[in-house]
Amino acid sequence: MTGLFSEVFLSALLFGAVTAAIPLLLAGLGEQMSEKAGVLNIGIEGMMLAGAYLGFVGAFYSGSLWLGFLTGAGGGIAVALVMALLCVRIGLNQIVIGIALTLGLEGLTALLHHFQFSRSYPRLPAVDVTVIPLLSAIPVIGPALFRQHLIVYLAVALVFAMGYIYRRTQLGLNLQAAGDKPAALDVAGIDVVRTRTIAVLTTGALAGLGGAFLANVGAGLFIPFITNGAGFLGIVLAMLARGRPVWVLFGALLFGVCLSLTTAMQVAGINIPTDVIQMLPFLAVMVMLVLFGRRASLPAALGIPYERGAR
Amino acid sequence: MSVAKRDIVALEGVTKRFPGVVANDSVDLAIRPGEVHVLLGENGAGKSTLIGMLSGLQQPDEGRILVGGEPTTITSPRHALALGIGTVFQHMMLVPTLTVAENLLLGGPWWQRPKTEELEARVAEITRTLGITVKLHAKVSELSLGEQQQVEILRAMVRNSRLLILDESTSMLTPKGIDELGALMRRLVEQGLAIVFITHKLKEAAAFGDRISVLKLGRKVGEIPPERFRALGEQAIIGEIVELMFGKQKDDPEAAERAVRTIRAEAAPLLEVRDLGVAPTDDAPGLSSISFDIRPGELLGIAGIDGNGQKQLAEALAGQRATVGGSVRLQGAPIEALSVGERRQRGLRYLTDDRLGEGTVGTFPVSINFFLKQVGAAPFWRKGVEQRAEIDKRAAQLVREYDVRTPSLKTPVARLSGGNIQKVLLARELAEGAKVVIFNKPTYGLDLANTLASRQRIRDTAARGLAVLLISTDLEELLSMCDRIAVISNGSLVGTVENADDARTKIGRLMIGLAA
Amino acid sequence: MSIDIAPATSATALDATAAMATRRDIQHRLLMTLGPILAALIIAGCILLAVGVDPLAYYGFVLKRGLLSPLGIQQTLTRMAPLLFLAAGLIVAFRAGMWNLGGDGQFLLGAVTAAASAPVLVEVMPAWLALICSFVIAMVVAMIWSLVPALLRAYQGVNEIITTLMMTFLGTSLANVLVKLMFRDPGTTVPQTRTLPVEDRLPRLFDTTITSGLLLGLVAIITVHLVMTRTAFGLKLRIVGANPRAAIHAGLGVPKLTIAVFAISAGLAGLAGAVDILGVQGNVRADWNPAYGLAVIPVVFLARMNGFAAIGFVFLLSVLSIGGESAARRLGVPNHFTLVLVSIVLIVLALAEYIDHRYNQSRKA
Amino acid sequence: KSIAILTPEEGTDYGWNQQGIDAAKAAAKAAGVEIVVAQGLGYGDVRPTLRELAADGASLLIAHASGYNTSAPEIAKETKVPVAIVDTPTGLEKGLVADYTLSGHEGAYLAGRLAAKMSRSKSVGIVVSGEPPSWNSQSAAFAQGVKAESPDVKVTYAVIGPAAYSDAAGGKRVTESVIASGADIIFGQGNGSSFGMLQAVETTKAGDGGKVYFIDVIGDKTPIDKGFLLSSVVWNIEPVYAAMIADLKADTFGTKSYSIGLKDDSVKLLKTAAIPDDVWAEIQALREDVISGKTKVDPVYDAAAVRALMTSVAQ
Ligand SMILES: Nc1ncnc2c1ncn2[C@@H]1O[C@H](COP(=O)(O)OP(=O)(O)OP(=O)(O)O)[C@@H](O)[C@H]1O
Ligand SMILES: Nc1ncnc2c1ncn2[C@@H]1O[C@H](COP(=O)(O)OP(=O)(O)OP(=O)(O)O)[C@@H](O)[C@H]1O
Ligand SMILES: [Mg+2]
Ligand SMILES: [Mg+2]
Repeated sequence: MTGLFSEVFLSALLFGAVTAAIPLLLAGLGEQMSEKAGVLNIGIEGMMLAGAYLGFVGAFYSGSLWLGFLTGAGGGIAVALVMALLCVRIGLNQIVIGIALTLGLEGLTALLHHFQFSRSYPRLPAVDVTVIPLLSAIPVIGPALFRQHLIVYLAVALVFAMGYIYRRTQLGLNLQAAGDKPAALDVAGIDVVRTRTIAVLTTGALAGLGGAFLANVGAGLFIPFITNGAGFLGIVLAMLARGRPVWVLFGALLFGVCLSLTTAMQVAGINIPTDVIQMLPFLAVMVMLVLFGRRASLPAALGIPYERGAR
Repeated sequence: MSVAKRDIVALEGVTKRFPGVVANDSVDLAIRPGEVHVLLGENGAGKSTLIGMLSGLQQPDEGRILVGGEPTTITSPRHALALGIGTVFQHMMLVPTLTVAENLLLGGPWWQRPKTEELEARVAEITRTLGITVKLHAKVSELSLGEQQQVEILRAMVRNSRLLILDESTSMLTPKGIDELGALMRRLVEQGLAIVFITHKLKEAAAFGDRISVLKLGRKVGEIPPERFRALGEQAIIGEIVELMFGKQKDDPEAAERAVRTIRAEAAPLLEVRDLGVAPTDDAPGLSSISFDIRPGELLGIAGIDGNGQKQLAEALAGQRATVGGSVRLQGAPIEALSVGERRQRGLRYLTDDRLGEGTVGTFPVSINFFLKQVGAAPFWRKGVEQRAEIDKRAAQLVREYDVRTPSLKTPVARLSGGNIQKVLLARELAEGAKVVIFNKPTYGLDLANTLASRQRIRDTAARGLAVLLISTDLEELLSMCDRIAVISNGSLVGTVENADDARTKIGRLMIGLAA
Repeated sequence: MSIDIAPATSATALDATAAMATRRDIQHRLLMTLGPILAALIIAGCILLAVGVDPLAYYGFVLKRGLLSPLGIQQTLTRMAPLLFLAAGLIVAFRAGMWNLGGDGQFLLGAVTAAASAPVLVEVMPAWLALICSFVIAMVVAMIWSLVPALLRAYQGVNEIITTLMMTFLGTSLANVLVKLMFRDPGTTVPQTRTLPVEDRLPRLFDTTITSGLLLGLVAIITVHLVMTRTAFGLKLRIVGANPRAAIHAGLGVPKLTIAVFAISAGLAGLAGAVDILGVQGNVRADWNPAYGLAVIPVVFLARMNGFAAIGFVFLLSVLSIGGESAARRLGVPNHFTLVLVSIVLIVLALAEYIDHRYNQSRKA
Repeated sequence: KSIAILTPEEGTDYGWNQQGIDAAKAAAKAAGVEIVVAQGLGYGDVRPTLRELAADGASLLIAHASGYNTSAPEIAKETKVPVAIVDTPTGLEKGLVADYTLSGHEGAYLAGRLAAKMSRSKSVGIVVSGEPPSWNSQSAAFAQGVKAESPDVKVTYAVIGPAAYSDAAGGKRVTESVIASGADIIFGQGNGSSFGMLQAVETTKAGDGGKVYFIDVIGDKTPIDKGFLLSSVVWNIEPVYAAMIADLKADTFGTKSYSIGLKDDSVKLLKTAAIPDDVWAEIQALREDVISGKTKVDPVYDAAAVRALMTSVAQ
């Protein structure tokens, strides 16, 4: 039975883990940015769905995956714009609007899919991969990690870019101030509403991109409810990561690896009820929470709308 | 016209209304270069509101603001900064999770890397003239409130403002720090800057000011111009201010004599503290072997620079903070193992210095806030059910007794002014059954009238035979009230002195680390 | 985190004019609820027009089938029962400042254990006693399930949004596993629990198909409302919610209260599951997850955590979901449109509340 | 007179829902009665819809989901309107409740034989999004068919994941892994997620660099195929519904269970261009054996039993 675990199979598992991790990573990074700036973005699931739908539409009609990512990000931004308008600019309750947006986008994308695709179920062609020379020759890991679509590398690069932004730029300072003490940011001459709006729109872009990746690369097609709670997992990852993008990456990968592990165990023919095996990824995150959750300190002004001069 | 030209900023007939209050009522004010313009007024008189409009936080409802003679709408804090108006706000405006340097850098163009080196050079230059040291790379949350205030002043300076506004910026500083700030203001105005200085301490006003404006209920009720200011002595100025603020009854209200009380030396201490210790945390120093006694009727003061363990001491005594060893006895019975509620039941009361942060629930009505520490107790609750009539009856009584100025019992307590919130707390802590009362900075941020009223309450408390621990950073306050004064430094009591004539020097020596 | 909670103004006496003011207030609130709903219907109507459906016909069916026909209103009222329990649980948690977003997991576990125990218990004891026991079991199991987030929050300060979200994912899987592996009805190939006979379920009201679970739900939410606003215990929870530091300062046992909040909130969610099973469904099938919890959360916020207002909003939600399905079928719109409609209604209601608030402020100034 | 059919999802899935709705429409048309379609009802509580349809005068309610088999008989008793339910052979009640337990296991057995014949790598995979009884019986029969054809052919079995009915990305990921483990024919069952499986088959090369083929169930995805569909275990439910209507008229409704099978072509294997004629001929011969009873295929509905079977065939 061990013969089953050929090199090809192992690297396919790992490849699958990475593919499953990328949408979570993007959603988590996006959510992290909102949270840093003090906005609890519960609507991220809706943003992902918008991204998934529009991303697929873009890629399908244009034939270009990149255009699909662009329209996907645009879809996320469009939903984020509503959120920014309602929650940041006029200060409506973020949880109400977030959930409402998620429900609305679930319905809307399913509706659009029904009228548009429910007879033809279009699917995209295979994804082009960018092979990284040398590294891709490493057994098992090479084909899994270094034969991915360019966007995967970009997503990972984004982790470090975000880390750089948070720790080394004025923008990073602004975001943190907007989340921890918005009034201080305001009197320093930076518009809090604008800073938070930028953060929420970025979240929309990233979540939309994550959704587009999920539809275009992860599935190669769009169907209703395709995100299946990925946005909510993104929220959990962002909160667990304590403001560090690298931890979002680790969390997303952990989740992806656990998913692949469930497949591996089944293919190996281990006779444990699949429903039990499938609790594994959630258990893994829960264990992380118990171990590290204590230090998951959240921004002081998270969830509180900012109004200048209010008291 | 030529006179107006000289003003850096001028307000003409500025009015600002909030729901239910007129915070500023057609106020005219001229701020000139080379002057320290002191703004005085009771709590709620409208000083901070005025500042808010100058710094772009708020827009006037009526009237106009002239900057350099030009009518200008100051649209945002950013705009104010661009106009050269730098403000140190009454409430802390630093991001606690960022370092001092990062806080100072906040506001730069967003795409840039923070220019740390440039900042360091600039800060070094300013701190040299200021005579202070600033830990640039410490997190703000690790600094004491006094240090934070220094950072805020520093920030206003780094910005090269033409007009510097200091709203109650001396409230957290040491006497030495206050003097240094005064000297600095003098140097700055000599360089041609204008300064608006807000304080509740009339002596500071007299010592540092060139011109004084007094606000009352949103109106400007008087102004002492520089010519007149220079002509008068300190006492005369204070006398004039008091007259403007309160009408003609008191001379120097702060110089109230300490009532001479006789404490029976043989009486058993009400509160005995032995070797009390608290472990340090990330953002607060610990306490080590604190010991003291307080007898019935005695008022023991704790002096010291803010952030040396005062809050930890109060919280450890109240049971809000875990201790590491030591004993606390109340009337001889050990209470160190008891919970907050049990200690209160035995008669230990703690009046916190953080009125809105932990002392009250801001969104709850005034009436409920009186009973926050008695939830569930008869007669206000019976079998766990709220007895509204009882609560309101008693609350109305307390409102009368303690002169709480509130529109109604239902008003959310956060809407009250600071002084009135303080009265609610006093009423709550001094209610029946109190034996030992800990007051932590009871007059911080209060105006003169409220300060005097609160002090009188505290004296009365001791006079009733209760033991009082009074923690304050205001040495004058301690000297005017206490029987003995202990000095806390870096988490331990470095000495205790009887409040006799030479107490001031002795305490001063203890505070800077010399033996009394 | 802390999110603005409406000021609790209920704790003081009402004077003579207050009764009249209250009536005016209710009228005003009614207007501020119906107005936005109308606006939301117009917006959603545009979407219907876009897909070629007559909005008036659609809303006509929604109203007729969800509200006006005897059959429709019975269905609507029956649907309310579990939602009311869930809303009651959320009111406790939200008033105490704890964002229990794990309602769905708690609901499902309550449902599964109620479904597992009731058919067994009715065989050994009178039906009414069996039902009570099943309710208790469901409640206790849901309470135990909330222990992990509760303890983590109470003693480690772990944010409960993350933990409850995670526990919902986990609880959904666990409920599934329980149905398939432990409580599976041996008499059928379909993975589901044994079915509680119709005659042993909660009695129906009078001669209708309305479950008496509705009454239980109403009792639950009104009790919760009164406890939260009129008792010492409720006040303690509200203090913890509004200002945790003040709670510590006032000597309240915050960790214990935290655990109590989670237990009550989860217990009510468990009861919601039980009332749905014992009143209506009779059993739980594998993979069943109606996800009521998510939709109830915004409703509770919009009701400003007021029990009576929540009843109104839950009613609205039920009308929309029952009537929406029927209207969608009759007019050939996919049922997903109901989600869009609910979403628009929620957003417009939130917006209206903001405008109302603004208006009140400017009037006072 | 009208009949109504209730389905959990929209009838556009080339699968369970679409086959049910199309069949009901056809049967109704043939019998000259009206048909009401209530689709996309989800897996929650359909009692409101059942009651409403009954009140609107339907004379037969077809509750086309195993999730409806508790509520539908209850409403039948309440409203006295006959209902048809699935997967509950023990639930018959004269005049009130009829059962149709549909299992394509006979067809799946043939599909297994076909897969074993066609597999170049001697390895085939089964990917499912969940484990409801009707899928279990087909998974098991497929595996039996494979082993009956050739014990050397490896069978890999994988369930996608929690609540995976709409997890298209999960379907693709798991299918890719199964292909990487060597399979070059995938027997896939899933709702939305089956499109992900199809996508994986279309975009992944088998170990030998050749095409991977897909065997579908219930519906006929030929209209959306890109040349990777090897076959499908197609169900035709129309005879079942027609029989129900007839029984209703004859007053014998609720006295028997209906089923589908190879015999009347209500279960049949889809012939595509990808199947060589000789292989197809062999399969047709095998079909005769099953019909005649020479080859017996017993349905296995229980998930644990299916897994046990998979483990044993994997050895
Ligand atoms: N944002 C606001 N909303 C409502 N009322 C306000 C607001 N800001 C200030 N006020 C009211 O305006 C009045 C003036 O307040 P302000 O803060 O200017 O007083 P102040 O003179 O600075 O008092 P203090 O000495 O205590 O700082 C007060 O009655 C206050 O309640
Ligand atoms: N948000 C608010 N809305 C309405 N009124 C307010 C609000 N905040 C403060 N006030 C009113 O402003 C008055 C003074 O408030 P403020 O906060 O300025 O107190 P303060 O300046 O610290 O005064 P003091 O310490 O003398 O009592 C109070 O009488 C209160 O009714
Ligand atoms: Mg002020
Ligand atoms: Mg004040």
